[in-house]
Amino acid sequence: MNTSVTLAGITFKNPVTTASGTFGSGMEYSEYVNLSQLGAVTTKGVSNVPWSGNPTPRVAEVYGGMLNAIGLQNPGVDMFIKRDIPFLRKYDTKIIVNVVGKTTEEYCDVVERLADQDVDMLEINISCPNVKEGGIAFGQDPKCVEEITSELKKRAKQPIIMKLSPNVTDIGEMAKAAQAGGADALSLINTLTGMKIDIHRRAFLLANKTGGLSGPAVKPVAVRMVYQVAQAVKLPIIGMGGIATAEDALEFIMAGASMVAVGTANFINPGVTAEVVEGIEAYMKQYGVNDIKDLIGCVK
Amino acid sequence: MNTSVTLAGITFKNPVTTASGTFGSGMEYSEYVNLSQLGAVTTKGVSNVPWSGNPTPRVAEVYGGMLNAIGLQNPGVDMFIKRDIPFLRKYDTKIIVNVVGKTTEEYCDVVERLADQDVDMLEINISCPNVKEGGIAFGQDPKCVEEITSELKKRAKQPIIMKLSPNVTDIGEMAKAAQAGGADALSLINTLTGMKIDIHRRAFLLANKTGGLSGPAVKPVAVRMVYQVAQAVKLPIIGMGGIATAEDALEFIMAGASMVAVGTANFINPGVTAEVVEGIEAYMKQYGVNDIKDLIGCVK
Amino acid sequence: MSVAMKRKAIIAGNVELAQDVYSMWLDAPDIASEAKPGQFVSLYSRDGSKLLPRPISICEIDKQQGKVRLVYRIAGNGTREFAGMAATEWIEAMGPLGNGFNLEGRKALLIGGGIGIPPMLELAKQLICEKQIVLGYRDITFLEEEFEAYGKVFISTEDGSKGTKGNVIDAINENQLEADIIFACGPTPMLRGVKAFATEKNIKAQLSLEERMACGIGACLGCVCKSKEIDHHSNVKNKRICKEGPVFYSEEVEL
Amino acid sequence: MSVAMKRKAIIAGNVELAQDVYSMWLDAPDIASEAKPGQFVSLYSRDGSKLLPRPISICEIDKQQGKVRLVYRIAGNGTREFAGMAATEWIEAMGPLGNGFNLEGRKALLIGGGIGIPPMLELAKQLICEKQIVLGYRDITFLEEEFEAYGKVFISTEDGSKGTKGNVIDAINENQLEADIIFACGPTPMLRGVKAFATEKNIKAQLSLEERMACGIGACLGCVCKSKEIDHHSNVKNKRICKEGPVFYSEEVEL
Ligand SMILES: Cc1cc2nc3c(=O)[nH]c(=O)nc-3n(C[C@H](O)[C@H](O)[C@H](O)COP(=O)(O)OP(=O)(O)OC[C@H]3O[C@@H](n4cnc5c(N)ncnc54)[C@H](O)[C@@H]3O)c2cc1C
Ligand SMILES: Cc1cc2nc3c(=O)[nH]c(=O)nc-3n(C[C@H](O)[C@H](O)[C@H](O)COP(=O)(O)OP(=O)(O)OC[C@H]3O[C@@H](n4cnc5c(N)ncnc54)[C@H](O)[C@@H]3O)c2cc1C
Ligand SMILES: Cc1cc2nc3c(=O)[nH]c(=O)nc-3n(C[C@H](O)[C@H](O)[C@H](O)COP(=O)(O)O)c2cc1C
Ligand SMILES: Cc1cc2nc3c(=O)[nH]c(=O)nc-3n(C[C@H](O)[C@H](O)[C@H](O)COP(=O)(O)O)c2cc1C
Ligand code: FES
Ligand code: FES
Repeated sequence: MNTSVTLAGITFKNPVTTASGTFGSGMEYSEYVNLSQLGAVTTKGVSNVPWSGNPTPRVAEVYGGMLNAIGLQNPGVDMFIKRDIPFLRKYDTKIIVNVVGKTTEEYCDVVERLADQDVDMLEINISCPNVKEGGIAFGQDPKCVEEITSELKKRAKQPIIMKLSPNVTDIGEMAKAAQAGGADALSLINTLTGMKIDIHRRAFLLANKTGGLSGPAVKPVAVRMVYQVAQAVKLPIIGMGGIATAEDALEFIMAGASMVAVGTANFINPGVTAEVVEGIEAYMKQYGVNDIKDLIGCVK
Repeated sequence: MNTSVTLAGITFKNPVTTASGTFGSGMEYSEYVNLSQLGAVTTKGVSNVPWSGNPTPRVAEVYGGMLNAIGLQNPGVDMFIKRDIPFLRKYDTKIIVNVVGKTTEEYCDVVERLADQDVDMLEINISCPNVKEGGIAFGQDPKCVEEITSELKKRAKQPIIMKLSPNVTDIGEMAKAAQAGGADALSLINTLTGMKIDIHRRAFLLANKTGGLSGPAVKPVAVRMVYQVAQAVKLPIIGMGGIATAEDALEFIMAGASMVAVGTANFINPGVTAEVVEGIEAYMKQYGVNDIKDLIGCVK
Repeated sequence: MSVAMKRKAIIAGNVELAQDVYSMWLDAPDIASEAKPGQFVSLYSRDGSKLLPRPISICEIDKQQGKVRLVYRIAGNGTREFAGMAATEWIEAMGPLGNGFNLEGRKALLIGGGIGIPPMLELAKQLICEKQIVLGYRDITFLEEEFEAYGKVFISTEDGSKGTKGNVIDAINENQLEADIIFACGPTPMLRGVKAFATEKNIKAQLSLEERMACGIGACLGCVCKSKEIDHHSNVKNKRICKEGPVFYSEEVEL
Repeated sequence: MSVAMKRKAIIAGNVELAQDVYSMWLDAPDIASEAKPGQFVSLYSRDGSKLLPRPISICEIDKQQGKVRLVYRIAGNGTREFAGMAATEWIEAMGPLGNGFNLEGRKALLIGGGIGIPPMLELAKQLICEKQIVLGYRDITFLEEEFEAYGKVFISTEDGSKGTKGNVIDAINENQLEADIIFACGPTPMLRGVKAFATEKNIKAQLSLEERMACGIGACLGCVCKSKEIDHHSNVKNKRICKEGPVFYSEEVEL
């Protein structure tokens, strides 16, 4: 039984990774999951200098999911290189580094500083709804998507994955723009912009007013977008949004994702990533599927 | 205590109506709720001729919500006028008629035929994701929104509410376009396009492949959009998307909705609309709010 | 207000009849007092992630005791939750819903396939004419002894482990059963076979259909089937299974 | 693998102490064996609509019996669900989480406000120095007799119905309490008051903070507080309450 997948020349032992920002740099979850069981670990977004993120409250529970407005707090790329890459390299798993910036220059800076590092792929977050500058602003206009993709592609030594926002009219168009800019792969979806109001205090629940919706609640939108993008472009897709079980992961794979990422579900069950890996294997066994590739995009 | 609200010159005894398509024409639910308790009943979308809708399965359960691809099955405006208006008029409630069409001409046709009918407002559905022509196609481009709004405004004798799609990059822009076209009010959100795959049959769950996501799962997106639109335009807003309790309704009101509509929750609890009305009153009593208008948009 | 109000009902018993097939008695006097054979009840999960109703046919009605019986198969997470419930716990239920069978005819064929068998039991009890009961299973049988009091029982199994090897039509043919009315509930392919058989033999047939539902009371238009003629309510060739159905005469609907 | 694994724990008891305040004992030997005063446990709803953990401080630890006690107030739907649970039912729990109090000092002031009182109980039991215990309530008191075995107890109530009328600082002032170490848990305004008092009197203070959480184990960066210095882990002036905390020295954090 073959569960390995190859994206942009990189081979992953299985199609399961973590959604950026929901798994730290793997350190905390390494007490709950053997990271070597995962196809890859995708790390929290990293910027050229340390970012302190948004004021609290930064998270709120909503029906079947959560809102977050962390605001991309991160220790900066230097600390990341010194501390987190060596930690992750102890495991037999690939490393995907999520990259953020406020300007094209900042994105380029991070990508350049990671160029000689021992990481496997870069995931470019142009879809964070929780920062004023950068983030989603880049991800909602096809011209910007194409431009930033080609700027980064020039500088990156690792294959680049463009991470798309669901807060758009036509995600297929954004996917095409990323493809035109030279992206090696796409990942989707980032969070849907949402809001929660505390009717007793008559105030927003999040200090940032709005936050990104994630968790099982968004899964149908995410599966639809993965399918839509799979029809629109040839690039391999990392699918995510509400995956909490192997069944969920298989929906994304059948809709056209070559890999899947588990996000919010880690918060509810810290051992979930390994369960998803095992559940996919169990499904393949049950139905006599010899190669996971036979399932990718099998529903048309 | 005053719970009445006035939109475009029409006064509703309270701010609670039903979301189009989730309450039929009120007939079925009249066995569960006294329709005279509601501010208004908003009816299922009606077209110039009968429509038979999409093949089945048309509905699927998803986490915290559902997908539907009814495809706007309806008996046509003639039957609606003959049967449904007289039925609803027996109750002390306002009537909002949801209007659909495949072309601008078809929308105009329905609006003209309703012009002399005893109904209070027209809600124009330019946001249905489940029909090939018309519907959402009109609702995703600001130019189209403005054009169709002004065409309909010319012909309508009742105030018109434009119903906006959440499947857009910037709903504020659509709201402004509707305002520019002369809309009297806005309602939002319609459903988010979603998909579900049956991994055992390796097939789409809905015959239509995609369907509209509704229910509690979408509430944070809906509240955010209501807030966003309330900041963008001056028009009164009917807020909807996942309302299942008075608390949910109050979130929309505080975010800027003058009225709220209860949709999918009717399917889960057929008496829910009356409970929402009573719950809003209880909240006002608890906090000594004398006029519901003091709550509209109170969170900024 | 409707008798079909949604309410909490106390579970009076819930036992496994066969692998993954459960029999639940609900303490629900108002449902029991109104229910007819062929009608169904919507059951609701207690988990907020699963919102839509699970429609389950009424298998038996005990008006005296104010109870109804539901027999169901574990098909997913909702029915799995129900299977885990114990007597004295409550469950939310709405019903009776739908039209139910029309009690008619002099010599009847009651045909149930798989999890379409349960509604035939109350029908068999209430139907006073001569009855021949045909029950089709894949392999493991259930409920069949309970039918014996009401008529001659014929069984088909796909694997041939009991009765006729094959489907219900094979059992009917093997036993050369005749009738002037057919009542049938089961998977769509079986109902297609029954419809073809009934048309060929020129026998009136009442078929109980199934479709995914949201409201269960005729409002959402989720659960329609194609009808031969323009339907009175919909004004198109669609009938609501939850409202005009689930039971239709075979010539009314397209399968 | 971590001891803080998420697991089902059997409820050994769950009773109402005062209106809307409950005391739950969990049968959880692995939590009990590792737990320290000031740490917390994440409790999970059984309803799929409520996914995030409810952090609840450990109120008592019974290592012998392998049990931990949680005392909580009904604040919303999650805690309401817990309040409805009965002994022998299971609940999902993860813990012990966070750092806990540092046992130190010779003359201590233990200050608890409202639902910040429970973690002070196990602290009072384990702290061997001289202890003065100040408990602040709005009106209705709870747990206060259980503290009496461990030190002198002073009470403040906002409505003056018991002890000093006012807040915990008023009670401290009224009783002219002195100490070389303060331990405090309660609402942020109270902690601000305690911090000001400690700074003024030049007393070391350990404060237990609260923030909305998602992961509970330091990964999501949801629950940070502002720190005075750049934090070793975050590389910015933020500390994770679930990981570096919930207990901080007053000079480490900004409130
Ligand atoms: C009128 C009617 C009568 C029925 N009577 C019985 C009966 O007596 N005994 C019995 O075992 N089953 C019966 N069924 C089928 C039963 O409703 C489904 O097996 C059940 O809803 C599955 O729920 P689940 O949560 O276990 O499965 P899931 O697949 O997890 O359910 C997901 C969603 O799909 C719906 N769904 C799944 N399968 C079906 C289906 N076959 N028909 C309609 N909706 C479905 C569920 O209601 C739910 O909304 C009947 C169906 C209908 C329409
Ligand atoms: C470290 C720590 C220790 C705590 N110890 C206790 C204790 O011993 N006893 C006690 O009664 N309470 C304690 N709390 C507060 C307790 O976590 C909340 O009252 C509880 O989560 C409310 O859940 P709910 O579902 O009832 O409320 P809801 O408002 O419905 O909860 C919705 C969401 O908000 C979160 N939330 C709501 N209020 C708080 C809060 N005050 N702090 C953190 N998250 C919150 C919930 O966890 C949930 O994710 C503690 C909080 C923290 C951070
Ligand atoms: C707390 C939190 C932090 C996140 N941080 C990042 C981030 O740094 N970079 C990024 O690209 N996406 C970030 N995301 C988005 C997730 O990677 C993922 O796209 C999204 O949550 C949907 O998946 P899920 O529903 O499985 O969580 C974050 C999400 C959450 C919930
Ligand atoms: C079964 C179903 C049918 C619907 N039909 C219509 C319709 O005919 N016209 C329309 O404008 N919206 C229609 N909608 C959208 C709802 O009116 C509403 O905008 C949406 O469901 C969000 O609200 P909710 O989450 O409360 O259901 C339909 C929704 C559902 C679930
Ligand atoms: S389920 Fe809604 S009309 Fe039948
Ligand atoms: S709750 Fe996630 S870091 Fe503390």
